[in-house]
Amino acid sequence: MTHKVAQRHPAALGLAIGLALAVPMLAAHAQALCERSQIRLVNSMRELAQPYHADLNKGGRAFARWAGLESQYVLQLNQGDTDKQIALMRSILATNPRCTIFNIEPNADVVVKPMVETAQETGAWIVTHWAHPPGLHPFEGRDHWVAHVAVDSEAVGRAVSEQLVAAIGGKGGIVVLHGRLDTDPAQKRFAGLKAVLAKHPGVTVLAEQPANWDRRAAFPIMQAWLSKFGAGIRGVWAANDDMALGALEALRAAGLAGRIPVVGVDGIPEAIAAIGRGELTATVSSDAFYQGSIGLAMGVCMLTGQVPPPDRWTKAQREYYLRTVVITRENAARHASEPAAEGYIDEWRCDQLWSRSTGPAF
Amino acid sequence: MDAVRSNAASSLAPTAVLAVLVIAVSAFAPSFLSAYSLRVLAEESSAILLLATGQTLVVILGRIDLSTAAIASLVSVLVALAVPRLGAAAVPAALLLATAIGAWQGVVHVKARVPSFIVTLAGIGLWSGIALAVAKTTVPIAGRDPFLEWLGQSSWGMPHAFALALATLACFHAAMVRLRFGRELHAIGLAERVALLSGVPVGRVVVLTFAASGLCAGLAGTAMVARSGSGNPSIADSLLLPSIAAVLIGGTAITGGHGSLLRTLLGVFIVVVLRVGVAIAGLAPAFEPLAYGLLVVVAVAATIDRRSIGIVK
Amino acid sequence: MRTGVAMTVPGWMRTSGPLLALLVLVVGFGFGDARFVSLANLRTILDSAAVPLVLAVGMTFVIRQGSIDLSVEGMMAACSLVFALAVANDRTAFDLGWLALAIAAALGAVFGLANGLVVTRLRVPSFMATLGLGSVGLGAAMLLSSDQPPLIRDAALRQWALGRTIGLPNLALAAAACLGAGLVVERYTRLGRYGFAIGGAEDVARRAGIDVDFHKVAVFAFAGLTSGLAAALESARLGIGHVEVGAGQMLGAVTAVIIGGTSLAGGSGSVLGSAIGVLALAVVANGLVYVGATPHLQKTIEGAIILVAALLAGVHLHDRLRVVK
Amino acid sequence: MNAVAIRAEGLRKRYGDHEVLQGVTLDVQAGEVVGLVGENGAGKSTLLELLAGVARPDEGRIVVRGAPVRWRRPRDAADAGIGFMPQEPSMVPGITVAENILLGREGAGMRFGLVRWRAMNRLADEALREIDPTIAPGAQTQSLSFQQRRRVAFARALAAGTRTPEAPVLLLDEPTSALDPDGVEALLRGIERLRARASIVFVSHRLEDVLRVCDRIVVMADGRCVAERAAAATTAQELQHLMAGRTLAVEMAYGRDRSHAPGRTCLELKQLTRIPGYADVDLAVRSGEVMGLTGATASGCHELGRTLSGIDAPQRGRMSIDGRIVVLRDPAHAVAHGIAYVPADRASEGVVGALSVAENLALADRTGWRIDRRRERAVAARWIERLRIATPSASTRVSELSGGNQQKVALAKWLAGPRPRVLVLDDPLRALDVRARRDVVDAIRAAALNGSAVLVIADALEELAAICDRVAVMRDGRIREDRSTSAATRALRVPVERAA
Repeated sequence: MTHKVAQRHPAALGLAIGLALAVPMLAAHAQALCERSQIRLVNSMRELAQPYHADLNKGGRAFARWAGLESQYVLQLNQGDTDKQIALMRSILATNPRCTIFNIEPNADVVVKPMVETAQETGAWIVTHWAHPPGLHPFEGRDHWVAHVAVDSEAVGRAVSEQLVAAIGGKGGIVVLHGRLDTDPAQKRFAGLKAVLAKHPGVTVLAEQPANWDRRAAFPIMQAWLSKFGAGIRGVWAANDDMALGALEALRAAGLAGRIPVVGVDGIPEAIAAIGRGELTATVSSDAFYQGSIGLAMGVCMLTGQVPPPDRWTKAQREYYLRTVVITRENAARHASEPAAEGYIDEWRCDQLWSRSTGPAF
Repeated sequence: MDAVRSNAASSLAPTAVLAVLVIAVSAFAPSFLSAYSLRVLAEESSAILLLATGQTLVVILGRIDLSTAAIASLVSVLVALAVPRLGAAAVPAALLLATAIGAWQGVVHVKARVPSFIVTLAGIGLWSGIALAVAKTTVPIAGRDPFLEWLGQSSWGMPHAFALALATLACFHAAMVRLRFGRELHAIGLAERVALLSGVPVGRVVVLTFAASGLCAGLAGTAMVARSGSGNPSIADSLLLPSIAAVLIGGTAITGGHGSLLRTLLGVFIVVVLRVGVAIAGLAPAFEPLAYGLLVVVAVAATIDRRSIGIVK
Repeated sequence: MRTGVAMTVPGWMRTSGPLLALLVLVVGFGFGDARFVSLANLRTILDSAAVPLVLAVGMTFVIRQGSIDLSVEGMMAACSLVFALAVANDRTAFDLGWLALAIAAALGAVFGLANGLVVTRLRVPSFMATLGLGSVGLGAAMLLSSDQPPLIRDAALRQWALGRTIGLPNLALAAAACLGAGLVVERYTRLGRYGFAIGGAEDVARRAGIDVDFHKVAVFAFAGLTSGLAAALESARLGIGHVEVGAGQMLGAVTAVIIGGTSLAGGSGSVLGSAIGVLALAVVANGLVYVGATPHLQKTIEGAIILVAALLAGVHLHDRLRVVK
Repeated sequence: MNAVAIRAEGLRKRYGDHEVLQGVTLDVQAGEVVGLVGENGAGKSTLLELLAGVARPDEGRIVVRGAPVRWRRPRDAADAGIGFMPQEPSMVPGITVAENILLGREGAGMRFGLVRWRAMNRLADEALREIDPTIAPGAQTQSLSFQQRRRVAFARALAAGTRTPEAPVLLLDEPTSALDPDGVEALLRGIERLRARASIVFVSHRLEDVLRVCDRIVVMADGRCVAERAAAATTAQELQHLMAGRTLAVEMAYGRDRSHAPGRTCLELKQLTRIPGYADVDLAVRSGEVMGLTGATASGCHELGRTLSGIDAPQRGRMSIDGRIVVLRDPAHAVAHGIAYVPADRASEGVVGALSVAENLALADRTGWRIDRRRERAVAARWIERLRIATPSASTRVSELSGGNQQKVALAKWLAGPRPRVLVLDDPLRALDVRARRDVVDAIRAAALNGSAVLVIADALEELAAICDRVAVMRDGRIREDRSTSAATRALRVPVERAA
């Protein structure tokens, strides 16, 4: 696809090559691809009912406001409808595709390929998060797939698992609540757990069940386990906070809230609060506020020419792992408060786009 | 064909509703009528249309098939897994299996006298469960299959998947009006006892119909694989309700007997426009479900063929 | 036989199929793991059956009159949010306590009323009417939830929802009360009896001068009320007003009702049968956890068991002319 | 007492472009039993529906006990003490007999929307006692036989009539059709018992019944009242003449082709048994022969018919066709063996109301995959003409035809296809007027001449006499007598009536 861009912006290409030869990245000025007024920022996610998604939206909007583009900020919600997420993206591209940047929270990793292909054929720009189907990479000639900001779900899994193991003193039986099994995070986070357990033979998995990320589903499962294993359960491992909180309520019903360590993932406010109360042991946050904004930031920097087009970026800039933070009782207070734009401005600056990268994700 | 045909042909109301919707949406977003947008709509319609085609037959029969989406998902996974091994034979094999699955559900429903609602509900669990078990997660297609590639492309702005869907619908429609099978389908939906006592092999017709539904679901799954380049155990799940809605919005009676595939075609377009149109029209996304729900009710209120449906259940 | 009606079975037989299914399931899982039949676990099963039971009671009446209610999940979402926002919570200043329960139920009833009016006035089949209005409810819930689902802070309420009296979960007791009410309505009220007539032969009912539309609307409202109640109970136990509080509940309720011996065609069935159906499903869910079915095959097994349960439930009916749809 | 209980004044009713009632005026004195006779489509049922508030007149008015009324719904008529027994079965299966009897007007049976079962059953029982004390008010309706349901329908009409202090008005539409002899007897006795206390309008095709119970007989034709006679002063022949405009005795229908000789045995039953129903039935019908089967309630002949049609499997014994033993899996299988079955309940089992005449006629034809519309039209045209099916066109929905013509379609369906080896008809002449009756009889004889073995099941021996070469009488599930009709008509009347 490189040549395509070349045809459209020979100057940009020449300049970019020059730059590429001189300094690989850190943008001196490349040719602007769009008028600022033309730029359209699209945040595509599931819905707003979950705090995590709400923060995605808040982050995106906060960035748009900071960049003076709030009137050009578009929110697309697919209500968990995979097909619809694709359709929504396509339908908006009837007009002005070349100046549209999508920040995608994939409903399922299957949407990535069609969405990237849409971007390629219409000339729109797309940044994806979390995970994509194996064997698919931005740097393989897909110039309009600006970047994939991956989350190392296995590392996340390892992190919480270590917290849990530590909390139960390295031995005893735990129960495991899976997310939707066909999703990448569910698989990888569990892989992380298994990796940790391999190092602690004292800890055994009494039982594992899928609860589809859903706190309502987690509740009765936890109840059943309590009636089956009773005191045998030393700890609860949940693949996300929602399920962890569901399990927590079941524990509360049995009068065990706070007495049995529970860990989750996502770092939603409710979970952080519970950690503060000592009812939850730990969670891991990938910072939705940041995820919701960074893709748009990349787009703006690139379209305004403050950063050269993606085909000039290094592989590690096209696909990298996002730094995550483990939240425990110690630092819960710090993350309890609502994230504010001020805290992120530095990271939105075009020379700081990769400040949260922990290295290549391929 | 006389009674049945006559009320099948009267698809005026759905057409009108569709027209109104399109005009309304394009009033907000003129680009909605651009060739590009229409192609997007066509692409979006393909899978739903295939699912709805099979569903229509089942609904005319007075039954319901909740398993279509699950079967489609299963097929998507199987195709993705099988292409490297079987190559071009993968898709036919998967379709065959889908048909067999549909037929099996029909047999259980007929022989064991279990309501189709339950059989196919159980089907959701069975098939998506199997898909999950064999695939674990998203399976990208390793290897090439010319048919799948063709299916993913489009010529003269006509997505091949959509063409396939239309062709399928056309075939079944022809069968409905030309073959005795179609007549018997309606007869069973209208008065199963009479059909039975007239020597219509009700069991066989029911099984055939569910098999057809399975086949359509299989095609839908194939289309989705071709589109996303990978199979996933829940890839089609979100299309079940829209596809059923399409059948009913088209004006086919959930009580069976009355309806036609032509109506369903319109129903599918209406549903798809509702799905994406509301967003394109620029409504605040938080209000989408609200608007969608209300519009669905209004659409059905406008399209339903009250002449042929005596009692509204 | 002359008119070819289904071979009829004595009253007690009509619930015997579902009962058989339930017994088989319990015994089966009992063999899988002896602890399954422990008192503690039966308590757990009752607890997890509570909310579905409340829903099934309402759904029975809807299906019996030949309709269906697909709006359960949407209604529950809206009611859950309203309930959570009306009791002491972290978003609003309200602290209505038990009154909120009534409010949620009332809101559900209003929703059901809307369902009924769309079906009877606009003559839209309940399948689509409730599908659409369910989506409306969902939308409303999302707006209410905005970007932060309300957490319930009413300690007394939470305690009650999670607590027990005389060894039984309070929710289960509430559900039992609901079941009792359902039985009374079914057996001793005009609403309940006319439901049979309307579902069994609507034209006859009309000719007999029954105000069919009124009773249909009333039944939808009643079903809505149970949905609202269920939503409130579920929220109280989870401690949060949540959009997905009803996820999967509708299909569960319908399945329970059908396994319980109520025909989708209408005119038959009993709340009691539905209750047994609910228990059967609860046993399946709990039992699968108990025997520790491999997560990846769980859905498959569940599907298979639903099928078997339905088979057993229909085991006593055999007539070549019986139309099953 | 000869005050006018109910009066119809110049009632007109139009359905579509067909004016069913063209200004009918009719008085019913208090305590009088008025018979209403006429061919199918003469407008009898419509008239009753207007009087009962089921439908509203386009013109004219209704006067009840001197006061003009305008019914908004059936309930209004019922509240005025007017009981209506519609022709088509009108029972709700899922509820009790008592509920069906009082449905929609429970009175003391419900208070404040609450059911009072004791009161409900008592009220229902009061009505039932007059009609059939053996039926329990608490019984589930779907557990009743067709015969019993008709009686419950009568009880329902009576219950409505007796709600007001005034003498009740009962409108009975074909109450005796499809009832077996003692069913008819019970019902007629019921009417006679009520005579003194009620005014009754009695619509029936069975002239002998009308002549027996009515004081006055009104003849309708083409939506008008064309004649009126005192029951005592008229005869069946005269009435038929008035109805049809000419004499045609059913007997003529078969007199003609009595001569032909039946062929080999086609249908043969040996020790066929299904309990409850019938036991050890031995029966042989030769191709070309018309065999009659009759009997009282629970005689088992209808059950036997349903077994032959493949609906119910026998428990013992065997059935053979043309010497080959057959075991029927289901009705479709029976049809495959060349057994054609015309059920008694034509509405729900005989024809598909929403399909056209042509489509219904093609339904049983299992030859070929494709639909050949031209051929279907031709076939339809032929049979519409042969059976004189009164229909605007071959593409008219069957539901729009009158009962008699629907019956013709249900029969023609089989004759239109390849010749059935065995033709089983359950009560084929139910509620048919003389002309329709003759057409159907002709068709049945024609089928026999064609070489089919025909088995006609009916409750009225007279009907069978008109059609059959031989008649078998069943009682308590066993065949009692089996002889040629000529003998049967004389000798069998007795056993049939003893039968119950």
